Amino acid sequence: MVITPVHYIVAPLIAAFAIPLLIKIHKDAARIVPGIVLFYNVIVSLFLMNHIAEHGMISETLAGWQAPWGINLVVTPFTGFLATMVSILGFIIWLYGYRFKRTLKGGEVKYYEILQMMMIAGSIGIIITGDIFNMFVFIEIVGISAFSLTAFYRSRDGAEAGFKYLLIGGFASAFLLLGILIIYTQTGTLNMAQIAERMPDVPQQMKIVALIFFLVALGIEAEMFPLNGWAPDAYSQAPSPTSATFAAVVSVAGVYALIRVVFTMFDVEGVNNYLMVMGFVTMLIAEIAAISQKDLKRMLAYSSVGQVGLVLIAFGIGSNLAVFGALFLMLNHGVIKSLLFMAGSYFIYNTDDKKIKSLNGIYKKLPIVSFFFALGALAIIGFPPFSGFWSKFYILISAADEKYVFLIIGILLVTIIELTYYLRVVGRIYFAKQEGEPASHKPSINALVAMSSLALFIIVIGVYPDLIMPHIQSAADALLDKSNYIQQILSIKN
Amino acid sequence: MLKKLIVFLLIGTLGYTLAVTFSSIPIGANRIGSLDNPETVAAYYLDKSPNDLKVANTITAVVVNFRGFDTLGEVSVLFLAATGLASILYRKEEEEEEEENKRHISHRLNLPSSSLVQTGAKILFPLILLLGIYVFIHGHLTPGGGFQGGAIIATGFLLMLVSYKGFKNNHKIMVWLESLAGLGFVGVGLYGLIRYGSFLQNTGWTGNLNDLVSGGLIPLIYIFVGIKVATELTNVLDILLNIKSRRK
Amino acid sequence: MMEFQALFEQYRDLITIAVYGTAIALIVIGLYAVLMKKHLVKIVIGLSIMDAGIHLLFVAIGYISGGTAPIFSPGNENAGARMVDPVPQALVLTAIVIGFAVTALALSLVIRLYKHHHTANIDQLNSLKW
Amino acid sequence: MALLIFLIAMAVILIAAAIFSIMQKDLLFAVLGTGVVSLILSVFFYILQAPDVAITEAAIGIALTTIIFIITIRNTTRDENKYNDDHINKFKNEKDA
Repeated sequence: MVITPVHYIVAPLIAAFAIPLLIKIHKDAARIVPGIVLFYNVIVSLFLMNHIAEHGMISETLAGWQAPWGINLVVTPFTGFLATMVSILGFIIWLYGYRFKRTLKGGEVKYYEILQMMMIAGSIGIIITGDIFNMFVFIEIVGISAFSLTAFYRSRDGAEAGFKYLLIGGFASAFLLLGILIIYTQTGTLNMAQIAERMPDVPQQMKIVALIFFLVALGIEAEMFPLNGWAPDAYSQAPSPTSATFAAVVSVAGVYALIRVVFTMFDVEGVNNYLMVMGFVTMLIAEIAAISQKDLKRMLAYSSVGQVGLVLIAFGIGSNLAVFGALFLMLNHGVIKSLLFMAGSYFIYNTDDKKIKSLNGIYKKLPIVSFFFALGALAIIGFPPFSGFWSKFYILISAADEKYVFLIIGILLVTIIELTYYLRVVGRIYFAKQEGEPASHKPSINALVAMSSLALFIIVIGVYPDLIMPHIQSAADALLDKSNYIQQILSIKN
Repeated sequence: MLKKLIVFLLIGTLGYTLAVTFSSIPIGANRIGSLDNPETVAAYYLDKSPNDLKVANTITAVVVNFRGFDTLGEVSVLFLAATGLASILYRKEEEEEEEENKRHISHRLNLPSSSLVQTGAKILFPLILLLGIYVFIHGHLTPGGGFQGGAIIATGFLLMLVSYKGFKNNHKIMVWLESLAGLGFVGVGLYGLIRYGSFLQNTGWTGNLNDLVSGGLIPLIYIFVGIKVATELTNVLDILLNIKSRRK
Repeated sequence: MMEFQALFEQYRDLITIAVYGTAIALIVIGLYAVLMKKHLVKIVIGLSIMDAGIHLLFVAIGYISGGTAPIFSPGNENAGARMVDPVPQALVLTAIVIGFAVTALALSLVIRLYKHHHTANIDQLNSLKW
Repeated sequence: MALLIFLIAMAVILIAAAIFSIMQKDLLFAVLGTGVVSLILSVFFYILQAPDVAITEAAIGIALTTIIFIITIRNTTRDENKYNDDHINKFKNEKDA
């Protein structure tokens, strides 16, 4: 194998350490190098996906120590699918932000690019690592970058949102450490596969206490109610490419960590129902909060939290079809929400106002961006010819299969709520009258390429969902086949 | 009042849960098991560290080799914290100059910087530097290592920064050292990947237990970690000390 | 530290209660400060005290009665079976450095907030809902 | 026996220092309280056969963390209860406007 999973982490690290030097050679290095690295990660993803389709899952050993003893990186169809999705979206977000950052002053670009790149690399690390403490380290990498990026703009609210996020993140890491400690004393190992293997021998009381610590810690990362108070502030105060990254990359990694710990490591009865109920409450509260928002980015942020709730509901149902729907929704949400944040950011950029009411008639100023925003809004509500329809459809079917009537009613109700607040915005964009001078900031060509590739994905997958469905299906199978995961990783012992 | 009640309830629950949970995990019990047929990672590490890696300090072996990837991540956490700090406290140059003109006082720590203190700092600084370097070079033999040595060196720089108002870090050298140490760490890892097929893998040659030159690449990595941590911490302190207050 | 090992054998329960009690007390005190205190610096102090408690818990868990520090000094090469658990110590090493990074970042945010608002009191920072 | 008393006394001082640093209104002393917490903690680590952790805690916990707290206090306020009237007035004016 020429390319191994560790390249995902090593390439960004080399770039991050080298950028302070490279910037002395060429002042644009700080902006271009991350793009090269993120593109390289896309190549790594495609190569690895190809490899596991032929040869089965990869468990790479690090420092030469086989799986339970050393740290290992695991690429199964499930983790590979998420890592591919994250790296492609990461690259597209970089492409979108490439010219955007010209508006920042010289010294800051370096910091911004390093933090943004490491946030994406850390998210991939969370997804591919097979070791629970290593996951903690990656969560901290993502966390530190995310706190700094939230406070990146000099506006006062940025620092406040960043501090709030940091405080809640501090709780998360404290609880995660406590959970890891309890698990370590009971199993004597830190490898997730071996923990899962030894979990049946752990006393029930220990198991539940540890699970609660993990749920609290990772629930914060995955934006689960009632631990998601940081999310709307962080999303709305961060620079727009970072908001898109929060929605498309960081929340995916958070949900992954939660699912990996709950589904693979623990075998506690009833935790599925807990996930379902918490997802339901998260979704309902977030969507209701979204209606009353006056600020565009805050509204999108609450909508993101709501979508994460729906993902958790689907994972909570736990049938193969539901997990399939959940993964499909994670993909769709990443793509569509990135598009919405990208388009929304141009509105804000042009009106200098984050308020929804300032969007009146902006269609005339920015026709293409408005079109993309409308497309994204329709797709996320779940209108039929777009990709968002299919994920919601499969989740509804799986809920119907398991006869969870209240879930079906809830999801349909939430769809109506989403319809209300998204169409309100789209209506303002297209139909409200507003006189004004022509747009001062036209979208740059790279931003248009980024947005249209996302839009293309939404339409193509909406019409031909079969293009992507086999991959998602194998990812769902890989997640649910826990014994295979354990066996494959632990079989190579020296 | 209600908030206070909720907080106390929360804290009480947490304390009670921890107390109950840990009371059934006794301190001092041997959870490692036998070293000959290791069931736990701890037993495996205690067995392999002196015999395979020839590293006397098992913690160094764990931190640098068995779980070296964590250490790489940890070094990058520090690096990102320094970057984030710089980005959060970054001020545009014009703004800074303007303020500089308004008042020439920089609110560095106003500790006494008499000539006595300065001479003391001058004498202590090389000693602290030497101690730090000693700690991370002997990281595989005695307690201590890259983090400890790096932190000690950073306190040495702190001493200089505080006692000499004019003392400026040579930023160029710092940036170079920091980047090269980081790249060196990754480079040693890549050497393992290319030569032996596993990232961060140690060389086959490991020397004798308790020799200064032993443990293969482990001392080298710890030296890189030491330099990196020292420069990063100095960086953090330097940024914080250079804040110009806008107090009235 | 031979005395401590003998002492530990003798007063195992008392020492267990003392060490666990201290660790849990630190966690609880830190949490209280984070949740109840109004001053930002106090909140960060609470966070670092909470971390300190967790670190003590880790090291205490790793202790083995009669064990020595996991360092193979010369002439002591086969003492592996009489050593304390090295893994929690290695994890704490990582956690301490990460904790420092988080603290430094938090304090830089406090400084930024103070510069904008001229206050470090959480009640006066209400542009976002807390 | 003397060691046992020493140990218990250390634990009591540790908790007392933690409570002191939470309750103390003068932030500079509160920060010095956390320094004491770190100091005693590193003695604990040493007794519990973790010299590596003890050195790390000593270098980072006692020296560096304390100093960055002190720098922060220098740049903000030393008094925990200090409100910024100036800010309140400004805030009121904004509300009125």
